[in-house]
Amino acid sequence: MSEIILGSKMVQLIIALILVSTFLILGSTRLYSCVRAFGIQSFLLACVAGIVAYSTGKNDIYIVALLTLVIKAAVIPYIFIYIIREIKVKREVELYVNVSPSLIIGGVLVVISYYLIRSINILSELSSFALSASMSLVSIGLFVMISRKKAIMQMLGILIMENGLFLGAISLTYGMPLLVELGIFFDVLIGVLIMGILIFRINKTFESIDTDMLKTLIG
Amino acid sequence: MVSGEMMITYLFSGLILFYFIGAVSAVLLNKKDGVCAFISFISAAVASVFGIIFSLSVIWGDPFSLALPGTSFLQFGIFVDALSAFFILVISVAVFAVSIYSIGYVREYFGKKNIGYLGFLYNIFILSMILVVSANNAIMFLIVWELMSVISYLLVVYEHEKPETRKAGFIYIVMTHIGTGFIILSFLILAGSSGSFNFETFRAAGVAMPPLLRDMAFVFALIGFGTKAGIVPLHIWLPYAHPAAPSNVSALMSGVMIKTAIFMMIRVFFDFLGAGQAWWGYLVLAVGTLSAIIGILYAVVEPDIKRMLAFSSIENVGIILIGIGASMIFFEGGRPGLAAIAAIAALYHLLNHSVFKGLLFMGAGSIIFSTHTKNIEKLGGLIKKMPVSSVLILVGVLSISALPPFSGFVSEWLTFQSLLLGFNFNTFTMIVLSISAAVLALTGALAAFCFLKTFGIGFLALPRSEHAEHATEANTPMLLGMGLFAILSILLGILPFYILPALDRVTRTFIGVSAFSQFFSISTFGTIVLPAKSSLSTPLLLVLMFIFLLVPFLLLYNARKSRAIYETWGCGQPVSTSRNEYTAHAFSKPVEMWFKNLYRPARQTEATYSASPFLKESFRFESRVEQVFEEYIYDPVVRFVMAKSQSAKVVQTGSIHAYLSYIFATLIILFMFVIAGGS
Amino acid sequence: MIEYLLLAPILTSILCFLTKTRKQVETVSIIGSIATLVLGLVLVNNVFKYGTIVAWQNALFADAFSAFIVLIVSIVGFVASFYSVGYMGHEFDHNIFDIKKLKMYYVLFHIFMFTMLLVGVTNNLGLWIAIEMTTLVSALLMILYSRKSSVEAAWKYMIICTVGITFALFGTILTYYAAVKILGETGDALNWTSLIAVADQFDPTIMKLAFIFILIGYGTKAGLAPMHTWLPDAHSEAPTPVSALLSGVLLNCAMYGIIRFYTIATKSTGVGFTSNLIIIFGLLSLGIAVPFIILQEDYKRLLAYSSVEHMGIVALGIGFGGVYGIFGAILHMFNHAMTKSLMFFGAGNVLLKYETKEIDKVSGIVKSMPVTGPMLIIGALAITGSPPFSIFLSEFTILAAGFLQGRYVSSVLFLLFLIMIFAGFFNNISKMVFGTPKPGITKGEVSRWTLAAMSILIVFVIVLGVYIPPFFYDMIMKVVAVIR
Amino acid sequence: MIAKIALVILQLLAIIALAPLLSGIIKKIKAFFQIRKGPGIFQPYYDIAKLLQKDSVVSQNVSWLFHAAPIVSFVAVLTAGLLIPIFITELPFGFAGDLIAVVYLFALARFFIALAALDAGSSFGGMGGSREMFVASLVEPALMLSIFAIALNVGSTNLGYISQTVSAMGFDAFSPYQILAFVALFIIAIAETGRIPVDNPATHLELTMIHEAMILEYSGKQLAIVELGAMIKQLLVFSLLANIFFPWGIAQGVSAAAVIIALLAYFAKIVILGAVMAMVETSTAKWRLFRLPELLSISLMFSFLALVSFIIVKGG
Repeated sequence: MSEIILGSKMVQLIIALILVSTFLILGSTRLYSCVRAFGIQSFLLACVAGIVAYSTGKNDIYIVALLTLVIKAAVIPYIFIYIIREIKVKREVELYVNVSPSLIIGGVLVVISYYLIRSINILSELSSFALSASMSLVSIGLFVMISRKKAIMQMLGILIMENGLFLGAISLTYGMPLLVELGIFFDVLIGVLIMGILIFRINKTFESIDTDMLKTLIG
Repeated sequence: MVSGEMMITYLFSGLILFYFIGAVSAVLLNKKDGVCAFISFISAAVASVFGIIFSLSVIWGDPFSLALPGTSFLQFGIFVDALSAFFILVISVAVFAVSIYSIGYVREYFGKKNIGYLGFLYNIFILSMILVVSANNAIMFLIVWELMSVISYLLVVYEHEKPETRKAGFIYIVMTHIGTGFIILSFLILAGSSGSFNFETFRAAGVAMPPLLRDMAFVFALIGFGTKAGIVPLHIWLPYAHPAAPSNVSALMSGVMIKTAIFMMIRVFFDFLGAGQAWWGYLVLAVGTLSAIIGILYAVVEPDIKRMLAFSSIENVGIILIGIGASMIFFEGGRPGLAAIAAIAALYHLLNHSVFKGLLFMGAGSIIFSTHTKNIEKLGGLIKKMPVSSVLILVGVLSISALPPFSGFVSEWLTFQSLLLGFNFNTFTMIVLSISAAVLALTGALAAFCFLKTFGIGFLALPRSEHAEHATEANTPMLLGMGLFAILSILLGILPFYILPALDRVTRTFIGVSAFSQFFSISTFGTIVLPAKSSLSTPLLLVLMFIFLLVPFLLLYNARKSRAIYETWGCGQPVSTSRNEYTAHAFSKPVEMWFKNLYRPARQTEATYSASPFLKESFRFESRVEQVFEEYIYDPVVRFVMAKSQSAKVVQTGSIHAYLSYIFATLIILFMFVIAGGS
Repeated sequence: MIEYLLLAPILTSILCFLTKTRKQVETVSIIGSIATLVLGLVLVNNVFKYGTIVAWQNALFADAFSAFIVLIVSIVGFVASFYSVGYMGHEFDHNIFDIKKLKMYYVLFHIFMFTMLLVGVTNNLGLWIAIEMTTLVSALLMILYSRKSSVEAAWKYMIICTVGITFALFGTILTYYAAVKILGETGDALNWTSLIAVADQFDPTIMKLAFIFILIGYGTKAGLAPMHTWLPDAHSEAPTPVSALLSGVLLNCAMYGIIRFYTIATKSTGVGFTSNLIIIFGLLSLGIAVPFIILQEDYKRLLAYSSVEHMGIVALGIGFGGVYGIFGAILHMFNHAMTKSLMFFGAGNVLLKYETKEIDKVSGIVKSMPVTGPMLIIGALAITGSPPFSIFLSEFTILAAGFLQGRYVSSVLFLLFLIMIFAGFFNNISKMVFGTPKPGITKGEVSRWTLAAMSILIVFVIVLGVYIPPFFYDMIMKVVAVIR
Repeated sequence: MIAKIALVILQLLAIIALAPLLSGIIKKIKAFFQIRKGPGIFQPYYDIAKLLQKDSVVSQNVSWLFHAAPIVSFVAVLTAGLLIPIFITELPFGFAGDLIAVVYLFALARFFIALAALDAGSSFGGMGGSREMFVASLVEPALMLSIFAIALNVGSTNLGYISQTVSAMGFDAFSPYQILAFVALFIIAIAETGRIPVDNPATHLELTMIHEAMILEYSGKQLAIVELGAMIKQLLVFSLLANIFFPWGIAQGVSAAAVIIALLAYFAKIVILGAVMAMVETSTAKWRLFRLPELLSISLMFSFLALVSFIIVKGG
């Protein structure tokens, strides 16, 4: 049954769209558009969850889908925008790696992820597509953290990784026990809040949220 | 009436108890310096009396063992056979004299340092040494062994205000730690075969191990214990640590502590590993010979008296190891009787060394006590300022120079004889033993040179500085402590016939046979008779010398009456100032020139001239010898580690992006690992 | 039972929030931590007497291993709360902290305690949540000081640990996936007991993947190299009592996660894969600590790197395996917790007195602080594995295990690193402790509270070095039985 | 018992009486080779007798050790004299010490004189003491190796036993290793007795002295004892050479005839040795101090060769 769901054009399409949204983040130089792309990604994720919930008929997953929609697609982007407004950061995403190389590396990461998951050769083709997408998200998320200077983009990177995990979890096992899911959402939310606080702190103490400033502790 | 067994248990408990009392009372009384010093050191002395009685009754009686409570993981036990007892005896004798000396010596620190701290460490230090030689379990051994090292480290840095003391302590504790690392390896190999950490099981397992493992266990044990014993080239800590410690502690460290390593070598090489391979003995012999000669060569040119004594300890450990190496060669060659003689020689020298080195360190302590300098070039004329001390120190000097009939002579004689016994062996052995003997002879001569210099420059003629000018005699407890050892040095020299049979009982425990009556005997005048009529009777020599005193006395009759006092001859110039005296450096110059390849002496001269270039206004001369082992082995290693560490520190760049990349890279690598089917 | 234990710190925290003065908040905190300790000990006692305890429909779970973690958390937490009174009191007295911040500190402190206890007693996936929570709370504790370096450290800590923990979640999901295949979609699929029971049927490839993610994930949090980079920053910048908790306890909590999964993964993949990996990480951690310890200039960072080293040792113990190895590892977790806390407390006293973290600017501690000085020396000897102190026993056991398992190269490397670390560490500490203090440093200890805390720890350090009480031995053997 | 005591006293008297004579003879032979007339062979007796009658002048810096040193060293040398076979192999007190003990008794004697040299605070004394001890150190390894060579041959270090065994060998004793060992020991004897090229006993320049520099501060009776001790030591060293390598004629048992023959043979042997020594002295120049290690390494080489050839010949 599960194979049917994941095999459905719908899910495949959405997963592909999620990847596209990830590349939007990689390709954009404006903070707002990054946040927007992240919002879209989360929304798509909620859609996947919804479809899974519908086809498995588990009520738990509806809740998860709803939570995703509310927290990841709405609250968190809002927090981002709030932070950007409050501390009046420059709107540019400052890069270590330029846009076009970033996109190429992102592409390479997707290919590698796909290859890795395929070469493990224990999953069916369809769930391996989902899993490789999830791997791609995780690795691109990490790449975003590595290649972007601003603290706020690192926060975004973590959330992309988190989304990747979510995609993996939902496509592999149709979510985890509700209690656990709730805990994870709680943690993510609190995490974002605390990171927000930290970003404010950084801005206050360093008068910038450029992580290049955070290089005093060495040795 | 308590049974003998109970008696021994009481003695052992008493011994431990009094060290504890000493330690605890030192802490409790640390507000009152005088009382604190008195109680804690007296308590140590009392404990050592228990130790002496205990060890003698074990040597002449049965082994003593005691199981302590514990879990199967950590089971402590005490086992004292004649060998352990002998070392307890050595420790206790030294402790007795040193403790009495300490009562006087620590007055130096009154009001300046915490005496309670010293008394506490002192007692625990001794206790740990006692436990080291009586531990019956590898883990317990390691614990007390390191306890001993740590406590002695703390004693070394007692005067930690001086930077050089801190450096000394650091070198010491690092070297001893490296040594312990090797000991652990050796024990683990043994434990791996025996399946237990109990020493009893080591005995059975060691012999049955495959040769490669045995060799490894042997080499690791040699390195590990050798570090503590101060064998060349692992000796570098010794000349730092021993001088840095307070002199009473130096006396114990040099006199006793490094001997515990010898004890364990005997235990491991003979007891645990059995006869072993032929090359083991040769290696030990070679190491011993090298240590002896290198140790004394550095001692000869050393101006710091305590450092000089430390180098001399390296030399004496070398001599002891020569005996042990020879014993191993004989033992492996199936001649346990000869092995026993060599081992007796080694143990005898060990005993003697602990006495005369203790005496000399205490003597050095007295000198420092009254002159506040360790530099021999600043001493001189002390024989008039410190008449009693100087006589006592002279006894130590004569003993360590192996002059008859003092103690060092007997043990060196025995060592030579045991090397000669190699004529029963094959060609290679004979040549090796002879070379070793030749080096030993050179060592002995240089030792005489070195100590003659020390005594001659330090005590005779005129004071060379203000320090020496105002020296006063040491106080009574110090003299008592030194006196005890001086008497003992003489007794050990002239009463070997009492000591050899006891030593024979000791060596029997690890060699298995008795050499007494079969390989040596004691005949009239306390003569030691070895195979083929080689014999020695120090008591008779002494008596003869006393009788012969008659001749010069007759010749010198009335000499005192017709004696004029005048200035020293200086080619007609008045030279009776200390500036015209021969310096210690000048004295040792011939040897320095002889071995200049080893010393690599460097000199710097600096002269300032007044108007004419022929008239020097002042002249400064500086000369030093290189510590080859430090500068060519240890320093490069340290520099290498430092340089590599410096470059490795780049990892921590401070950039969070770099840190994240590490994680990323790790992930990718592990993935590759899995894909490659890694396991 | 477990609920009460978890409730205690939460309640304490709330009460702390409600207090008004310093006296009140300190009293509440002390009472709360005593309550936590007592409840923790009762729990430990019950577990070891009557076996595993579960609560809340299996969501909370305490077997011997959990209980052991609870034991460590509650002892160090208790001692740290004592120490806090002295340390934070000093900061308060010197107007570095106002009452609001002081209250905030105690509130967060007890929440932090709660999260760490939760790590111990939660069942499988909850573990992830709990560990993430520890990160969040401790990051907040870190930025109580608004120094630049604190903020920087907190940010790195937060980001790197969250990334790591995300990987751990991925690993958990994969494990869950493997379990679901066998067990079906029941709620039980994430319970330790049910996982272990069927772990040998799990797909080895998935488990390998899962273990990699877990190892990197929790390894990041446990400070295994090369994911340890945040650790020296975070541990040196946190307020000292928190540093002690971070180094002494939190690392163990993360290690706990790794060990739990290690047990499961090993059953599926066979012992070679997991133990090789864990040994490699262990050795890497030891090795990476060496240069930083040798050339360290900041004594709190020195201690932090030493924590990296010790986590490496625990990993080695687990990797070597066998009864000896695991016994050693477990014992080492305990010993390290005690000793490292002792060291951090000592360092905290020094920091208060000398107001610098630079090793070169500190000297003559024995003279200026006659109690802290000797304790620091004992601690330094203990932490570097010198007998007769507790860490020696555990390190020795681990080394012996390596030898018994035939891992000679790793064992010898282990020993080599230990000796180098000893030299480096001791050099730095002895520079500080001995000598004469700079003029201007007054003689006297900072506070009796800090000394009390240290005295409690030093008892553990010394006693466990020469004597392992039978009940403690049995306890560890039970933990070993859980892991093996 | 009485015979034994008589023997001891006889040996002592012989030693004390012959020692200055040997000195005189060597000087005379040396003079002969240098085509001088030279003093009479009894001159050393006159010298000592004269010194014994003189008052002494003592440095103001010295301590008791300065006065004790001559006595101790004299006694040590005399004691060594009882261990060395002069005319009889069965020494009454021969068991009290062996060859090694003799070496160490000499060391004791040297040690005290060198100490006393430092006591006056003169730089000449220090120089002499330092050099004396230096030469002794140089000698020691070669000495020990030759002792080993000898002892290995015989199987014992007991001097009486060595003489006995070697004399029992007859002309077999002229084996290569014996000869090598003899050469080695002869070089050592040069150093031990302070002769050219190691030391010049006749020098009057303080800077070149070794032994003489050490005893520079002694005068009168004390100097007499020191000089006599040195002479006795010289005699003993010669006796060692003579009776270890050429023990012919030495008395095996205690009979008056044998003893007289032995005494005569002994006298002949040491005179011959003295002549050889004088020849060597005349034919070489004194070496500078830092060249001495070369001389001693020659000796070391000889004794090592002796040892090795013994081991090879006799087989292990």
